[in-house]
Amino acid sequence: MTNYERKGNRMELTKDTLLDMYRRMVRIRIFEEGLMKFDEQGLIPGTGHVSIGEEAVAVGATTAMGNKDYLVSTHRGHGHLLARGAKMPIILAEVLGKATGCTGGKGGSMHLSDFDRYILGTNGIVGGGINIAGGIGLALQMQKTDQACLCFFGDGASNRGVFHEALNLASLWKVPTVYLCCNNQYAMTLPLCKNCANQDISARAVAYDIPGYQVDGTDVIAVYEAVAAALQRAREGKGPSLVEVISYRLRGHSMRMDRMPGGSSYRPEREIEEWEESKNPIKIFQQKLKELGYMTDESATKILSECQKEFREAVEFAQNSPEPKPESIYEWIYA
Amino acid sequence: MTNYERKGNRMELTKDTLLDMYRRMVRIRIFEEGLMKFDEQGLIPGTGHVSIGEEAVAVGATTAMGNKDYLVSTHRGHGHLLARGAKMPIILAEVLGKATGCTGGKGGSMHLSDFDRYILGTNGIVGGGINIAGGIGLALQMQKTDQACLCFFGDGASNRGVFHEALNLASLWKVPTVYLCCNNQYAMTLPLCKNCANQDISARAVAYDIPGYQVDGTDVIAVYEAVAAALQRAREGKGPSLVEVISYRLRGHSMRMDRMPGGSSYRPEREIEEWEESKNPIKIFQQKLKELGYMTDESATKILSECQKEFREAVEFAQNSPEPKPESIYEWIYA
Amino acid sequence: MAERQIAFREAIAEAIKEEMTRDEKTFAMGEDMAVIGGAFGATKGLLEEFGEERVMDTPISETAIVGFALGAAIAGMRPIVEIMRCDWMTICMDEIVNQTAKMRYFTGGRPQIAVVIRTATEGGIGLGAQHSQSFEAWFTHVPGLKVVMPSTPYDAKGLLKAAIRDHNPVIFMEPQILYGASGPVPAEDYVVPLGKADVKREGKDITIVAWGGITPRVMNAAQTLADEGIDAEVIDPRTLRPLDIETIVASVKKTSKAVIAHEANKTSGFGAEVAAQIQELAFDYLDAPIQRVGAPDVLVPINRNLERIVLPGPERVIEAVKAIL
Amino acid sequence: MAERQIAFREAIAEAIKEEMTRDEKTFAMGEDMAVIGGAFGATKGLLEEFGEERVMDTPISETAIVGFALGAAIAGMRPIVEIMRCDWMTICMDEIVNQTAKMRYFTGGRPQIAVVIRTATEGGIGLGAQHSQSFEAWFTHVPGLKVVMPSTPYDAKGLLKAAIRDHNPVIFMEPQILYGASGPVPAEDYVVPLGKADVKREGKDITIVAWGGITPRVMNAAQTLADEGIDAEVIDPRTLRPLDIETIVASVKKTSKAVIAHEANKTSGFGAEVAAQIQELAFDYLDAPIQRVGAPDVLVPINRNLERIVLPGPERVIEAVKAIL
Ligand SMILES: Cc1ncc(C[n+]2csc(CCOP(=O)(O)OP(=O)(O)O)c2C)c(N)n1
Ligand SMILES: Cc1ncc(C[n+]2csc(CCOP(=O)(O)OP(=O)(O)O)c2C)c(N)n1
Ligand SMILES: [Mg+2]
Ligand SMILES: [Mg+2]
Repeated sequence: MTNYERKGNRMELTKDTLLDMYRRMVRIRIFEEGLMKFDEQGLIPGTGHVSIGEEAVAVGATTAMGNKDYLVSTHRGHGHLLARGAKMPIILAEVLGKATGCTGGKGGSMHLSDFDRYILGTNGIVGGGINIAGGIGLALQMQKTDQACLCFFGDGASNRGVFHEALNLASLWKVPTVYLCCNNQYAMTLPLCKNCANQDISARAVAYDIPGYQVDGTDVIAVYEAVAAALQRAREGKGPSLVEVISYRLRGHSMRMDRMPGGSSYRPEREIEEWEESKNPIKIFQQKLKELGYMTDESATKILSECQKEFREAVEFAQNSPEPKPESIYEWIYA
Repeated sequence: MTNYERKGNRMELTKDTLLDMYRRMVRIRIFEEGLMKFDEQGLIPGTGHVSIGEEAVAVGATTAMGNKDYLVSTHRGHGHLLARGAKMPIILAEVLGKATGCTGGKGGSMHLSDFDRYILGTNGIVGGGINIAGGIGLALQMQKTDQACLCFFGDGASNRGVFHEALNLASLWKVPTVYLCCNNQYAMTLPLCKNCANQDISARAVAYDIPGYQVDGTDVIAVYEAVAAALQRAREGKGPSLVEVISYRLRGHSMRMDRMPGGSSYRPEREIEEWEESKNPIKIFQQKLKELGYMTDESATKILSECQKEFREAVEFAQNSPEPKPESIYEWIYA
Repeated sequence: MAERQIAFREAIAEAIKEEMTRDEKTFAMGEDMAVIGGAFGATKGLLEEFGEERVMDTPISETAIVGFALGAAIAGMRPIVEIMRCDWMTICMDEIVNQTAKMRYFTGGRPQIAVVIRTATEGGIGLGAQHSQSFEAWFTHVPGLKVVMPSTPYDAKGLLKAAIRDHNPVIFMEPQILYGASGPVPAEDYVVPLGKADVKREGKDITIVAWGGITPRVMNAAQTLADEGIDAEVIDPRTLRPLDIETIVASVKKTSKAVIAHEANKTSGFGAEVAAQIQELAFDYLDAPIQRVGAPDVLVPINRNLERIVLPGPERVIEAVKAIL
Repeated sequence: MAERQIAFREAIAEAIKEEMTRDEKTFAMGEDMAVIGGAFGATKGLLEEFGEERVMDTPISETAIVGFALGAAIAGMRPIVEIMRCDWMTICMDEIVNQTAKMRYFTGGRPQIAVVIRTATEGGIGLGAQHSQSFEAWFTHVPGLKVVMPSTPYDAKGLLKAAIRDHNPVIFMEPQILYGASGPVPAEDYVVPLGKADVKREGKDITIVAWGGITPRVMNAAQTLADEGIDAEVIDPRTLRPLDIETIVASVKKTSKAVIAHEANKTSGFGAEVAAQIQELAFDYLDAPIQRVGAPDVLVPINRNLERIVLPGPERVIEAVKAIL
């Protein structure tokens, strides 16, 4: 059951905005491809979950956000943070466990945040942010601001009990939280058909009497529009929405699992190739921008190399950053 | 959203069955009214939750069950157990904390069971049985029997995360478990409108791609029919259903709360009176049986006095039963 | 002038009322705590005082209660939430342990996670094995949490006010058996600081450390012992994390003997931690093995006689004292 | 003849395979454990051997995994389920503590609740504060549960087989750091009984009690100590509930000194219970305060250096030993 209505005053996406969206998608891609290289060299403590192939979700959704809207992310959140403007060097330093990282090198990929930008951050517990985002919405409502909260979560997370408890309460209290399910069709190794009894996740909106949208996650503008409509509804005091974005992760579940023998045996090669070729959101968006006359091969290359440069600078920053001090283990446990 | 379809071979309810159903409703009423008297005398340890006004749910549903079907109950379960044939003296002894009770006097009203009758029993955790019932269904499926499992729970329980996790998994795996939500419109003090964002609980079936039924809980036959259809579906290997039964509890939340000052201030007197007068399921069914020519005032009185006698005998049994032995505290912790 | 006497439940309600008046960032939510003032009447009057916007009944969604509280704290509020019973903390342990307790760390020390989670704990009223547990030991194992468990109306009010003003998540455990117990509580504003033990009775022969609902029973036991010429010192840590071990150890150094009493199951109860610390820090002073009193490793039965056997009373404390005197 | 050497993860898989072959009432389910054989490869080959009907991947629904297992056990099955990591046991504590552990009691002792809940525990691989915790202390506080935590492939296989054959709920905790560790494991059927400690090294100068992933590190420490002339006895309880305190106390009576080492946070870790019992039962034999080694009360950081500082290693054990020698 899809209930996608284009409500709201669709903000005009200017050429500049569109190009910036493109740049942000490329930035994420470059960053995460770079991370995978670091990982191959054994330089990433623990693991990290890249979102290669899902950049349109992060960029489309965050473009719709207001300046002071909160963002709650998942374990797969580099893209969410970068798209929202978190500083690449700080994020990279954190993923590498350096003292200059946003969590002092103690949190890594699964515990990123940028409080100045209202980014609560990534979370190692699948679904861990869903209730939190409801509570942020509640606070915003109590504070009578016009801020809202955007909460990412996955298809896998949608089967945790917290999804149910949070969406019911958020709807009852009409808190300004938008729930964005990034349905990339796998939860670790579990395909959607073994994961969700009703594979149309947006249909669950019925249970909470809220609008449910289903959107093509390779179309950054479609994501933007759906999230913009949902955020506007939230700001109008009408409560939460459930936006389901259909996407696909082009890499393995995590860098750690990619290293495991058989760690990617759970899905057909062909499926991956198909998405890689015909549903790569960056390629699709580039094509669109060219059609609009906003982009040429040259300007695309220029953006690419600027992003690469940005990444190199981030690498330099992170690599030159000190290791955290031993006594830092005691920090931030208590206020 | 209601999706009530009368599927299945509707079992013919004979006069005898109908009269037996009536008797079972009266038996529950007498039992629980008796309990309340015991409680007034301070003879019930802890508390107990009576289901006065909801007898049609227990009786209608259990009438639809096969001999070896499992029953999973709630904190408000005396009626479920009695309707299913559990022995009144044993149940009463347990509620009073006597050694002859089904849990040796250690469990009380919230921990009743009758394993010989496949009654798993009551549970002090709201929603505690919902996953368990799914697991029972899974076992039955694995054992390739034609048994099914009926799981009661409340409108309050429907907002616990376990509801979501269990129904999704039960549907995915098509286990033969029927979920019966006894929507008595209050969860302790919380009215439905502050409890469920979508007050049509049966609509949640959509989220799990299963049938959802909504039934009048004052009509014992309607309950029977819906549950019979759902059980048949389960037995056919088609998986779970969600049956919502609209009812009302005519007494307070619990005997303990009834004792608290202000313990029943959360709902209007008039509402209670209205249900008491015009929606009392026993009165309604008696009327119906009379219309069918199956019952007279005399036979109704006879049934009533037989049930009263049964209760008196149960009281005698329970009161003459010994206190549990001190060393029994060590029993049943480990096998 | 006679001191004002109020019940434990009233002390709780007063503390919340005063702090909610003091700081408009505070609010309260939980199951059945607004309209009827809680299953134990400990939040009576709040709804009338502060209205539906700051005192909210929730559905039966324990993970949402804690998770929403955490989110609200992150965005600058100071929620006071209630999980009706400690037994059901099992449902929201992820929200408490993996999210609330760790969120300050995960955000590089930025927001204050000023969340108070109140809960009724322990047994004694015949409600059985899913309504009588006390998991203080679990929470004391979790860095990032503070754990408080008062045993008198005075402490309840003062500690709860301190907990609400604290900038960290606090698990505030209210022994259900005590809700009706009365005691002196000043009308003036006061706070009992977290992390300070209270010597409830001075004595020189033995140290008894006790917290929660058993504490008044321990005081009775101490009286009985006094009648027999045994002079027990009774210490209520009140806050279990951080634990005021200094006060306890100082006492043991004086008395050379220690008994620890709590109502929770003995094995891996918080008494184990207290015993382990005492023997570590006062080894050379100890004349006898530290005794622990706790429920035997069984479930709490509803039958009142059996319940009395399972939940430790003054006799058990006296027995433990005599075993090492 | 050289003994057969296999990895810890293989020992786990073998145990399950053998027991599933032995008893068709058993089945296995959990997240990602069928198709790829688990996040740590410890259930590899099961799906191929037993098919989808007995080896099932589940959605991310931890409460359903345990709750369904319990239901299935009630109806006569013997589920072996997996919660991918101990950290996430927080999510299904109600199902474990209030339902599974108590169901036999609540049904008057009727059904066998033969549920094994396997979980990867502890840290050491850089995954941070939500992926490195070990809550064995919590579970040992719960009547109705058994708690097992092996430290060698041999023990892992033998204990898991015993756990699967046991008629009670067993929490089976697998230190993630050990999955790749190899050790001798006979090809023949054997069982390591629950509740029996193992003296991993005999010694006369001091008793070190250790369990889980730290145990091999403790064995190294013992070797280092031996080189310095200190002869440590190392005891791995293997089962924490029920605890084989007799073996531990017998050793302490011999050595007069005890150190307890685990990886979990020190405060209210299970080491506290062991210390409390030792001082109670061997008070007169003790020459020095019992020392506990555990993680300091902080979160586990992902930075590898910091992680090494937080998670106790052999140096910390040696330090503790020397503190009381
Ligand atoms: C509560 C919990 N259960 C299991 C895991 C292990 N885990 C990490 S990511 C993941 C899959 C998540 O799937 P989904 O929500 O669809 O997000 P995706 O990885 O596809 O982006 C799992 C099972 C976890 N981190 N937390
Ligand atoms: C997990 C949990 N939360 C709260 C409670 C306290 N409690 C007992 S019954 C009840 C209301 C249940 O409402 P509902 O499910 O509608 O059943 P009803 O009592 O109306 O039959 C509550 C809140 C509990 N026992 N378990
Ligand atoms: Mg996914
Ligand atoms: Mg109800």
